[in-house]
Amino acid sequence: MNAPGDDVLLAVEGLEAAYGQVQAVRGVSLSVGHSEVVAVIGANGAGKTTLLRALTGLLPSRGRIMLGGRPVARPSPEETVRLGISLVPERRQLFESMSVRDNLLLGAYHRIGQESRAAIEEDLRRVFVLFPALVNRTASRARTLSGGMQQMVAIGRGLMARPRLLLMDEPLLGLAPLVIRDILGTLAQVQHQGQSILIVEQNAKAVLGLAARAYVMEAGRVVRHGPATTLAQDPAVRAAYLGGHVESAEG
Amino acid sequence: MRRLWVIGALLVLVGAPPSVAQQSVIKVGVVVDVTGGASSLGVPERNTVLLYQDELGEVPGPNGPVRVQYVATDGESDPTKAVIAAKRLIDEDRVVAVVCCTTSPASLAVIQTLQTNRVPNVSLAAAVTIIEPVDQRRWIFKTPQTDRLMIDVITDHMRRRGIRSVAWLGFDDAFGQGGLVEFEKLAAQKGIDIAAKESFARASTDVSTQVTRAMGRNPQAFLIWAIPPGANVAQRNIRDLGITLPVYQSHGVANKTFLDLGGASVDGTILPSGKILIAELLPDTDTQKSALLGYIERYEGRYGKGTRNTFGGHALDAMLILKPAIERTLRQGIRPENTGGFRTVLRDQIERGTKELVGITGIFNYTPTDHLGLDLRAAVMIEVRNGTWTPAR
Amino acid sequence: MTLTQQIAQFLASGIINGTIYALLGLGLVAIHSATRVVNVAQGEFAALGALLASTLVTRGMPLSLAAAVAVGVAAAVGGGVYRTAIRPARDAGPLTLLIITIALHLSLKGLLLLVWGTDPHSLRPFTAGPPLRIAAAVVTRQSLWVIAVTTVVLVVLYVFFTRTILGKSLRACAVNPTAARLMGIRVERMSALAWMIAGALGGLAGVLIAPLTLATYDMGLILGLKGFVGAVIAGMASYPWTVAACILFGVVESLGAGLISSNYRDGIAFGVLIAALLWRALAALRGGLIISEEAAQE
Amino acid sequence: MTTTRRLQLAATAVVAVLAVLPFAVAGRISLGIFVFIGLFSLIVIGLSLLAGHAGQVSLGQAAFYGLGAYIAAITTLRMGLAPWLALPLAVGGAALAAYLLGAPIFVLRGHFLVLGTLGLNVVMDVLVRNVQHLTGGPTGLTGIPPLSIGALVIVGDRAYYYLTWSFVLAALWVGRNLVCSRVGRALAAVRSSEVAAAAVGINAAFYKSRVFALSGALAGLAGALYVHYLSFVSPSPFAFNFSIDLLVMSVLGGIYHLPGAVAGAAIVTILREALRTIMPRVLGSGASAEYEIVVFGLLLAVVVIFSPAGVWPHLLAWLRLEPGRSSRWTQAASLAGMLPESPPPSPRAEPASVLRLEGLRKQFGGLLAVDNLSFEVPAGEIYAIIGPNGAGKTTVFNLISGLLRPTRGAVYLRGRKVSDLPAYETAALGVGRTFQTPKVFADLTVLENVMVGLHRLTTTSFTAAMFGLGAREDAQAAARAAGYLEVVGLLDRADVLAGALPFGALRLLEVARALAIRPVLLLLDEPASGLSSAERTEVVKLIRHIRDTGTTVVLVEHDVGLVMETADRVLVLNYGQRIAEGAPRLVRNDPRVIAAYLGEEAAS
Repeated sequence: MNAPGDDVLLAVEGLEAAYGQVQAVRGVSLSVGHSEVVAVIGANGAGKTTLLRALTGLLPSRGRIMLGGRPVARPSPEETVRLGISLVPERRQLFESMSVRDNLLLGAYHRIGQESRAAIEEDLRRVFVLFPALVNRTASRARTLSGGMQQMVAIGRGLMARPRLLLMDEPLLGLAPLVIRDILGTLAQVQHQGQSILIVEQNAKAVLGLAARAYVMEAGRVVRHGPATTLAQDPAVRAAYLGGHVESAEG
Repeated sequence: MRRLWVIGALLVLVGAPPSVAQQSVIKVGVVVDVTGGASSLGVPERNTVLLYQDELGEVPGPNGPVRVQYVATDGESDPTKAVIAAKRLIDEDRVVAVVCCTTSPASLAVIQTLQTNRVPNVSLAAAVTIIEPVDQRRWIFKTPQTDRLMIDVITDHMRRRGIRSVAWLGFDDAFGQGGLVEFEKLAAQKGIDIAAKESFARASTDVSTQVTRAMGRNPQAFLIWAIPPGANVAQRNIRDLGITLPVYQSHGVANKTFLDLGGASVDGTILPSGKILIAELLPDTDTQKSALLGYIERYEGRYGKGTRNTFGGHALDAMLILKPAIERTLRQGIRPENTGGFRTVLRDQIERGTKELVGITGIFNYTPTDHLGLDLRAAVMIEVRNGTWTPAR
Repeated sequence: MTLTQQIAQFLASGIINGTIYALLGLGLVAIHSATRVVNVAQGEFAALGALLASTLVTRGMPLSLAAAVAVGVAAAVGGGVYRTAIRPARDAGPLTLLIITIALHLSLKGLLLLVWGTDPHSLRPFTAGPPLRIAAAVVTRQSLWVIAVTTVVLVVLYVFFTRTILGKSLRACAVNPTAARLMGIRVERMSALAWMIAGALGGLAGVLIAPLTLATYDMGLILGLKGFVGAVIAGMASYPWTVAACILFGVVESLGAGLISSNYRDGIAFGVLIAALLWRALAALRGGLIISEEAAQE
Repeated sequence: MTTTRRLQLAATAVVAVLAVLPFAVAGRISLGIFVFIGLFSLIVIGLSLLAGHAGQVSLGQAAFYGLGAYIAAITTLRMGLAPWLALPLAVGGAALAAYLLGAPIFVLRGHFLVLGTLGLNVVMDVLVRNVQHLTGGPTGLTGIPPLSIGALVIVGDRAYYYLTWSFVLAALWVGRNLVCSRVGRALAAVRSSEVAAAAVGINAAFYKSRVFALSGALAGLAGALYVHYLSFVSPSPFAFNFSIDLLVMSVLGGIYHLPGAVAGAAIVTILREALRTIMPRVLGSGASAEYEIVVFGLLLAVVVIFSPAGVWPHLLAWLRLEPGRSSRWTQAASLAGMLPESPPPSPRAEPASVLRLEGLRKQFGGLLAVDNLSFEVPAGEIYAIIGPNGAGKTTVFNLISGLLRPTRGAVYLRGRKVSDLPAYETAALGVGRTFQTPKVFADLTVLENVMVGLHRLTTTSFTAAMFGLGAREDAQAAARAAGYLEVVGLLDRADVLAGALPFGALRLLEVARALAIRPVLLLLDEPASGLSSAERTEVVKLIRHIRDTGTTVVLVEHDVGLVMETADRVLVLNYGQRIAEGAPRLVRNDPRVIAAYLGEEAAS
C-alpha cells in the first residue's frame, strides 16, 4: 500500500460499510494520486458500488478517509461534493425529465453563487468539446437519449462539479463496444488534463488499459492490488475477470 | 409474567367498585354540537347552558337546597358520537335527564337509548318525528318550533304577497329534507307551485349552478332552507347572478352570523323566527317580552351585541322546563340516589306539570299527546332591513 | 333563463371552482413530487389563509398587505409542518405518511377552531362592483380575480421551475433525489421549500375564495379532496396537467349538477372520476402487468 | 414459560376480561363505548386484512358499513323481514357488493386505489341521501326492530356487548386462520410483488376481490348490528370521514397484526372519550371540544412518527409475547429428509419443441424492444439468450411469461398459444421464472416463499382457509417445500425471513420457488450475476440438474463463459433482433456476433 504522501490525493484506510445487516465493505484501504486513474475491479456484489457510496457519504461508514491530506469526517454527499469528490453514479442516474443542459448545469450546483456565471458557462463549453455528440441535443430531455449519450451526460455532469477526484461507478455498463472505445478515449483525455479518477468497473479488460493502478475486490475486501499492467498479466485475475467475460457486462 | 400482573392489577383497579361519593347533586346531561357542521347552532346552545348553569343550578329540596349540575358534552355533529355521549351521561354520570341533541338525526339516533334506559330527554332539534308518534316517544320532549309550524307561517306570508311559484333551495341533509317534506305538504294545501327543488351540501362553496337551474323555471321567489354559512353562499350567489326576486330563508339563519356574513346581500330577506330577534319591538303586553329581554341582556352582555339567537333560547327553554320539574319531583319525596325512580317521576312531571310556561321560544303546554307544546304564537315573520331584524311587512 | 344561458353559467362556475381546486392541486403536486407525501392537510392551508386574511382586514389592515401576510404565514406553516412532522418520518412507508398528514389535518383544523371558533368569517371582494356579464354568463369580479391570479401563479411557477437554478434543483430532487444529493443539493431544504410553496399556494387559494364562499375552520378537507382528485387524474406529477384536470373536474361537476341533478352533484363527479381512473388503469394494463406495477410504484 | 404457552395464557386472559367486563365497569364506564369499540373492531379487522395483509389500502370501508346498516334497516322496516334473517342478508349483501366492485376497483393501485375507494364511499353516500323512499334520505329511518331469536329479544348494551364481541373473536379467529394459510401466503405474495406472485401462478385479482368481500362482510355485519342496536339509521356515520377514522384506527393499532385492529379501535375510541372527559378538567369547562381535536391530532402524529407499525408490536414486546417466526414450519421442514423428494414432472410425450415464438414484436411508445423475433426451444435443452444491454432479452422473458402483452406475434407453449393469457395462467401451465433483480417475498420466511411456489399444486380454498381447514395440506406443502430448499442448499435457513438473505441466496431461493411450480419450462434471468465464483459453480450444477430432471431451461446471461459451459443452444439478440442462433461454439465464431457484440478481442 502506498503510504499517504504529498502525491496522494485520496487515502482510505480500514473502510467498513454495511447495507442493512449485510457487511458489504470490510476494511478496505486504497489510495489515488494526483492526476492518476485508479481502477477497482471485481464481480457484481463484491462491494465496489458500496465502496463508492461510502466514499461519497451516501452510506454511513467507519474508517479513515483523507482527501488532500485532510480527514473527511462523517461524510455526506452534500459535503463531499463541496470538498471536491464527485460521483458519476451507477446506471447514470440522470434527471431524466430534464434537458441535457439542465443536467449539466446542475452538476455545477455547488459552484453557483461561488463562482461567476462565465466560469460555469466556460465549463459547459468544455464538456461539449469533450462530447461533441451532445452539442445538438442540449435541449433534449435526458431520457430520450441513447444509453451511450446518457453516459456522456453523466460524465459531463460529474466534471461540471470541477472535482479534485472523479468517482465513476460502472460507466461502461451495457454500452456497445464502439461507444466504450469513445468513452475510454475521452477519459484518457480528461486524465491528461490532470483529472484524478477512481473508476469501478466489471469490465476489467477495458479499464485496465486506462488505469495506472488497480485494486481487485472480492466479498468486500481488496484481495489484490498493483500496477494495472501487472494485474492484467496475473493468471488468477485473468481467469476470474478477463477470460470468461465479454466487455459489455450488464447488471 | 410480572407484566401480566401489572395489567391484571390495572384491570382490578378499573373494575373496583366506585368510591363512595356523596350523591348530593342532581345531574342533567347536555349533548350539543360544539364542533362540526351544526356548530353554529350548538355553540350558542352550549353558551347558554354555561351562562345559566349557576342560576338554574339549585333547587329547593326537602332537606335544604339541592345542586343541579349540567354536564355538557360535544356531539360533534355526528349521530354516533351523540349516542356514545348520551350513553356515557346515562351510565357514568347517572344523569336524571338529558338535553340532546342539536340536530334531528342525532336526536332520532338517541331515542332508542333513552327509551330503553327510561331517561327523559328534551331535544333541541326541529323534526316532528323526534316526538311523534308519541306512544313510541314517551320519554322525548322538544323545545324548538317544528318545521311545519315555521313553514305554515312562511306560506301564509307568501300568499299574502301573491307569490304562487317558488324555487326551493335546501340543504341535502336532514334539515333540508325535513323542511322540504313539510313545504311540499303545505304548498299543495295553499296552492303554491314548487317550481324547482334544488339541493346543496352544508359545506358548499358555490351554489350558482343550482340557482341557475332554478331560474330556468321562472319562479317568483326563492325559499332557502339552510344555515350559515351555506345559507349565505346561496343568497350571495342569487344576488351575484343579478337576480332580484324575493328571498325567503328558514329560521336556521336567525342569528348574527347570517347578518355579519351577508352584508348587503341579505337585505330584504324574509324569515320566520321566534320573537327573540325583535323582542324590543314587541308590545309591552306580550307575555314573553320581559323573559326575552332578560335573556338578551344576559347573553349579549357576555357574548357581544347582536349575538342573540333562537338556538340558545331552545337550550334555555329546556333548562327552564327541567328545573321546576326536578323541583316537583323532589317535592314528591323521590330521592335523587334512586336514579331510575327519579327519572320516571321526572318524566311525568315534565309531561303533566309544564303548563303555560313562558320560555324564549314560546309558551309551553306539554300534554301526553303533545310533546312539542307550542302554538302559532311562537313564530313571527321577520325581514332584514339595513343589516338588522325588523318585523316583516 | 334559456338553456344556453344556463349552460354558459354552469361552465363559468365550473371553471371558477376548478381554478380554485387547481391551486390546491398544484400544492399537492409540489409536495408529492418532492417528498412522495399525499398531504391530506392541504386544505387547511387554504382555511388558514382565508381566516387570517379576513381577520386582518377586519382589524383594519389593507387587503393587499393582509393577503400577503396570510400567504406568508401559510407558507411558513407549510415549512414548519414539514420540519416537525414529515422529516422525522421521511423514510416511512406511504401509508404511514398518509396517516401523519391526516393527523396534521386534525391538529391544524383544531388549532384553527381554537383561534377562530366555529363562526364563519367573511372577506370583502378585492374590487367592489356589480357582477359582469361575459358571453351569456354572469361572473362576479372576484371570480375574475381568482382566474387572473391563478394564471399569474402558473406563469410564475413555470418561470421558477424552468428558468431559475433553485427551481431546477427542486425539480432535480423530485426526479432523482439520490443524484440531486450527489450534486450537492440539500434535498431536505428543497423538500421544505416544496412544502412552503404548497403552503403558499394553499393560503393564496384561501385568500382568493374567502370573498366568494366565506371562511370557516373546517372548509379545508373538501377543497383539498377536490384538488387531490385533479392532481391524481393528472398523475400527481405535472403542474399544467393538474390545472387542466382540476378545471375539467370543476366543469364536469357543475355540468353534472346543472344538467342532471344537483342532488347527485358529488355522486356524478366522483362517478366520472372513478370511470376516468379505471379507463387509465385499464389502458396501462393492456401493456401487461409489469408496466402497471411499475406505474404503481411511481 | 414458552412463548406459545404465554400466548395461550394471554388469549385466555383476554377472553376472561371481556367476559367479566360488563360487570366490572357497571356504573362507572358506559358499556355502550365497548359495544362501539366492538363494532369498529369488526370493520378494522377487515381493513387490516385488506390493507395490511393484502396490501390494498381502502378509504371506502364506511360505505360497506353503511350498506350493511341500510340493508338491515330496509329489509326489516320496509319489507318486514325478521331481523335474524336480515343480519345474514346484510352481511351477504355488503360482501357481494364488495366482491362485484372489487374486480374493477382493484385495477387501480396506489393513490389511484385510495381515491377510487374514497369515490365509492362518496357515491354511496349520495345515493343513500337521495333514494329517499327507501332510505329515508338524510333524516334516516327510525323504529328498526331489535335483533331477536324466537321470543328472545336482544336489547340493551349488555346483550349487544356480548353479541358484538363474540363476532369480534370469531372474526379474529377467521382472520388468523386465513393469514396462516395457503391463502394468507398468497396475499403476502401479492402485497410484496404482484409480478412475482403472478410468476408462481397466483391470480392477484381473485384474492384481492375475495379479501375485499370478506372485509365488506365484516363491515356489513357491524352495520347491521349498529342499526339493530340503535334502532335508527342515517347517512352521516357512513360518510368518507369515517373511512379516514377507520384507517387511522388500523394504522395506529398495527396494520400487520389482526389484534392490532381491536387495539386501534379501542385506543381511538377511548382516547377521544377520555380527552372529552379530561380536557374540560384541565382547562376548565366550556372550551373542551376545541382542544380535543388538537390533542388527538398531535398524539396521532407522534405515535405514527415514532412507531409506524402501530402500538400492537410494542405491546407484544412489552409482554414478551412476540411469536417465534413460523415455528410450526420448522417441524414440518425437519421431516423433509424423510419424505421422498417430489420429483419434477417426468418428460411426457412432448412435442419436439416446448416453446415457440412467432414473429414477436413489442413496442414501448417509440422504442422497439423486440422486433419480429421467432425461435423454438427443443424439449429438454438448455437454451441461452445473450446480447448487449438493451438488446431486449428481459423483454422476451416478460413476453413469454405473460407479464407483457406482445404488440404483434405469438408465444406457444407445447403448441398452445399462451401470449394472450394472463401471467398467472402461463405460470400455471408450467412456465417458471426468476428475475434479474430477485423478487422474493421479503416478509415471508424462506420456506414460506417456496410454499407460495406450491400454490397451484395445493387446493385449500379461501373459505376452507377461513375455517382453518388447510392445516394438513399445509404440513405436506411445507415438507415438499423443504425438499426444494434442499435441492438449492437453503434448507438450513428455512425459517429465516427472506428479506434478510444475502444476494446470492436470494437467487437460489427464487430458483427453488420457481421449481416448486413444477415447470416444464424454466426461465432464468441472469442466474449467475452477482454471485461469487463458488456460488457460480453451484448454479451451473443446479441448472444442469434441473435440465436432467426433465425441465427445459431458457436462460438470459451475460457471463458468456457460463453460457458456453451449460447451454445446448445459444440465441444472440441485438436491438430486439436475432443476429445468430446455434450451438455455442458456432455462435461464438460467427463474424456477425463478433462484430455486433463480442468485439474483436473476444474472438482472438
